[in-house]
Amino acid sequence: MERETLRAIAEAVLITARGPVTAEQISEAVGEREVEPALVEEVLGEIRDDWDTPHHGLRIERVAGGWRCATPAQLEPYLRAFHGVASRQRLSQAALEVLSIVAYRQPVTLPEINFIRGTNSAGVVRTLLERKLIRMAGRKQVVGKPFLYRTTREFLVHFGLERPEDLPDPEELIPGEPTPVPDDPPTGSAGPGGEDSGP
Amino acid sequence: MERETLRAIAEAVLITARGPVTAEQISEAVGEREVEPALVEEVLGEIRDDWDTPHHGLRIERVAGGWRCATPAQLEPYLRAFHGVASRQRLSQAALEVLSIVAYRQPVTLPEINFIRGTNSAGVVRTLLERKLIRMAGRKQVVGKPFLYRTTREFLVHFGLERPEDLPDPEELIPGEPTPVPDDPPTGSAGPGGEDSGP
Amino acid sequence: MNQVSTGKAEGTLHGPALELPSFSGPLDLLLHLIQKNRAAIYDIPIARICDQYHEYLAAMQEVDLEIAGEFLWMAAWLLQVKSRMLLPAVAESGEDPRAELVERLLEYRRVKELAGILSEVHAMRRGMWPAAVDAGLEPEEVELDWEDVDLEAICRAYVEVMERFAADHPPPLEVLPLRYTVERTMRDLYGRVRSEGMVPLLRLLHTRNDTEEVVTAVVAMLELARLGGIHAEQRKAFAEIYLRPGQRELDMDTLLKEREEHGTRDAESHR
Repeated sequence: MERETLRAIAEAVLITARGPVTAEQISEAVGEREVEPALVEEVLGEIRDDWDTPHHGLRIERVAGGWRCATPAQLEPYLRAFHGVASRQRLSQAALEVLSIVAYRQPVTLPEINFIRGTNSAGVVRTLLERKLIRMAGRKQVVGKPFLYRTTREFLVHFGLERPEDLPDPEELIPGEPTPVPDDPPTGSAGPGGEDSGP
Repeated sequence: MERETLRAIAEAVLITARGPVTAEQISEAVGEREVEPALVEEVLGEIRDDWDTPHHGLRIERVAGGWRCATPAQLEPYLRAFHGVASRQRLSQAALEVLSIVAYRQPVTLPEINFIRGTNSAGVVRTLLERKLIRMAGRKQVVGKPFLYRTTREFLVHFGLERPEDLPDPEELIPGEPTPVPDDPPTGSAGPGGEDSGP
Repeated sequence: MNQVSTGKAEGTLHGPALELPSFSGPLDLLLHLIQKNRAAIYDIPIARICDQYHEYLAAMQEVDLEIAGEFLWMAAWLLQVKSRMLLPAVAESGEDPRAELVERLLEYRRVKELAGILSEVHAMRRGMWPAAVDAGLEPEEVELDWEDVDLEAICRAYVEVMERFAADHPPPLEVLPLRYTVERTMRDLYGRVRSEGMVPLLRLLHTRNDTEEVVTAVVAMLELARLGGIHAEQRKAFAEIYLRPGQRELDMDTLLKEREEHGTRDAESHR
């Protein structure tokens, strides 16, 4: 095996591995007699030196259990900033849950959402408002007059829908295979106002 | 900001990001006026060229409107040996056919797919949904309001495309006969495997 | 083009001893036969192709393969086209009975071509592993790419939420028959106040950890006070409530009998 190929393999292993990697493991993965751990170790040292310059954003380092790939510490603020930028295009599981409740039960109030989820969802509702996926739509005429929430135009555009009523029924979601559909939660006094009084 | 620092940031972002990254995102994360997307794009091109050598085990490529970092395909046998996993699952002929139909006729409904293939494709559509290669994108406003399907960003990443339009057009590849293709499948006509096909 | 497909759910042809190539659908089989005969899609030798198609189905049946309905549909269609070709009236009209079939085949062939291209790209790119270097930031919440959140994802999320809600809120327990009756408690309480002269109500209630018993005792006490059989007194807010004999002496037997006849079920209406 060419030394440059071995080097490429070592790099590929390091950037795809989740934890530290040993020279023995790489040697074993290559499976050729002449590629001994000592040789791999040597190549890993070379890689470390090559990457260790200001214009590179990755480092190979020796740690307790072997070698691992990491980013230089001084770049952390940028990675953090990037993470923040990228997370605007992501949605937490909690946000997806609240969004689905608003979508399927609109108009709905925060107390009702909290009741269904069994946890306070005020922060998530705020995030969804900021992202313009839900909007306020009047107040419910009950004690405390809580705000009612509905999905927005942007929500419909994202899902390719004309109306919120076009959201899939759980039964039609999986063709041929019925999904268990839970009964509606009780809509009594404490329930999440099924028989809703609109604004 | 020094160009080499920008380069290092771009590298660090690419190896830690979980999907394609745009020059705009990196520019925003850096947050300096002179680091415009065009400059970042230039630096990303540099990185691509620098990494594209036999002694490197990572590559970056332009895909799905952004850039992403992955290992070169020819190193796969070693990665599989190292990670101890079987080769990633192949797509069946049926799956590739459905994917092709969705790719070049999107958005498209299941009845339309069934009609073109002449066979029921519900199971294949479900598999492709699970593999996140296609997604539900609304409903067609016709009787029965069938779901519409589109390809995903994952599809673009998997097939190395920037946009769905970048798919080759098979018509150009088939020499000889001109191929008059109907704009819409003649739904409702008496062909086998039409609307409600299915064994 | 003449591949062995792995059409899973549809028209599945499987079985160990199978020599026949399998096809992802009737159009796939038809296309294969046309190519085998070196025929042009625009001029299908329909009689020959129809016969070969039926031979293929017969061979499938011989090896006990279940033939999907779509293959039979196509067989019937081919027969129909074949017979129409033989009608002089159709021949004279200049209308080609094969037209729709041709259209369908061309469209399907285009799909198959593209599937072939995708297959090659797939084989080539399947071996690329995405980089997975940890950014070293604090463990992040699992987040979904907004891009991936489609109708299916939002519908599934809703189903999961409601399933969890149903699990957390099992249907209310059935109402058990009352274990304490106001009548009996009235009799006990009245007897105690008469014999002891003074009963601290709150202390009495605090020693009972059964809600039903407490409710019944309160109702019984109020009823006795209304009838004047006992006197309740509280010096200041939140202080102990003392029960003493009232100004009227009650004949409990007669009283309770009357109550029963009137059918007043205080305990129930207070639940």
